Amino acid sequence: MTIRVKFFASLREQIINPSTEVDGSQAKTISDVWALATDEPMPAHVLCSVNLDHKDPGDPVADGDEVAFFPPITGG
Amino acid sequence: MTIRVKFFASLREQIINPSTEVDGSQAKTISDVWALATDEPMPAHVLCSVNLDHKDPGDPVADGDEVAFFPPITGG
Amino acid sequence: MAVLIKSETFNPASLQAAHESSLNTGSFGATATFIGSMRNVNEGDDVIGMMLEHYPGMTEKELEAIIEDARSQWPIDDALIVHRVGDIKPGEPIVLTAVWSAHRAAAFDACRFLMEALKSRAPFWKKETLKDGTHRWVERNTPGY
Amino acid sequence: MAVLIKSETFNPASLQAAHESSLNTGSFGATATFIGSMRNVNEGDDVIGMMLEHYPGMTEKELEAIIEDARSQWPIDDALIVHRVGDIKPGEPIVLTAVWSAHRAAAFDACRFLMEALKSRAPFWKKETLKDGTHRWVERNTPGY
Repeated sequence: MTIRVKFFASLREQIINPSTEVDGSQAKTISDVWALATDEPMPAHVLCSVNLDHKDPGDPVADGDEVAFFPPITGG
Repeated sequence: MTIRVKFFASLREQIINPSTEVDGSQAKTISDVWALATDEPMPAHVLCSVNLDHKDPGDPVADGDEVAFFPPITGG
Repeated sequence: MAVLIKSETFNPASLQAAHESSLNTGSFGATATFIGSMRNVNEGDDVIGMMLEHYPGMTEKELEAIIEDARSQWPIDDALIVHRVGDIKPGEPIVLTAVWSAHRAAAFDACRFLMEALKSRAPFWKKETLKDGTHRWVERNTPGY
Repeated sequence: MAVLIKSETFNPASLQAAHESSLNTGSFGATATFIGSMRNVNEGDDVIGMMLEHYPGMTEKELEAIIEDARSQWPIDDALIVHRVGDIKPGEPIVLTAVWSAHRAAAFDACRFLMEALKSRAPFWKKETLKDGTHRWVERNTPGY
């Protein structure tokens, strides 16, 4: 099984060649997913979600999850 | 010269045969106008205006003014 | 800035759009609007009609003063107040307040201020007709905050 | 209760009227509405276009959760959120929030809550195109209160 990884908005443009999938057995937290998917440190103020719910970087992940990283929200 | 007197809404229906004009030389305040125009005591919570501006019962009046009495406002 | 007193039913969206057509598209980012309409129930009783009395002359003067008060407190681009008078039926609009501004905080604040100020200062009075044919003057407003 | 994501420009008044047509006339007395539209100036620069990116799936989920949060806090009859995505031009609407309620306090409070919650929770991002052809991501919201 794998964890799907998505990046949005400015983060999608900034992160160079991120993985869109990581090995679920190697990731315990959202931060682990970031480290597996990119070669860069996680910037301050990055927001994250697991399976479409807002989460914190230290929150756990599981095989099959969809994890997303994005900058502060600016809609409305 | 005279002071014109108007009553609105429930007050217009309650006051029996009010005068629509009073002698301006006999009225110094809005309360005086009420006393000259009706035979009834002024109810609590009555609002009043002089020349379309909100005023208090103790405020002065002058010949030629238009004085109005009305219940609490319920528009909107 | 405009104040309209309507003796016939009105379409809030149409009046809002007509007013907005005089503004520069792209100059404002926020439009806050409130519509008060006649409910068919009040204080637990079925209401079948309403008569809105007002004090012509003072009404317009107070509404214009309320808009000026809003302009002095918030950076607003424009404002519109429309108020119905005369005999109205359940579901019909009673009042429209609309505010255009660069940003949303001023639009929300000023739109709500217009409503609250109108309900305490503008000389309008409501008389309801109940289902059994009796009439009664509305004696108080519901709280605004 | 409804959430709509629009990839083409929309008419806020038409969508509001269409939604309202499903409600019982006379059952509500207060309708509070907010429209956010694209300004042609931001942070002192002329802006000629904007791209609104979102996170499909999460967007709808968050907007529906925001409406449920409003329903749990205020006695509202109905609520509508419409949000634009894709390429938009100055003057076009970005967002509509509308709340119908018996009384005005709940309508105002809930309408503003929808906007503030949306701006902090719903995954939308704006990228501006400036007059000189350069692009930039909007990095912060204006204050809501």
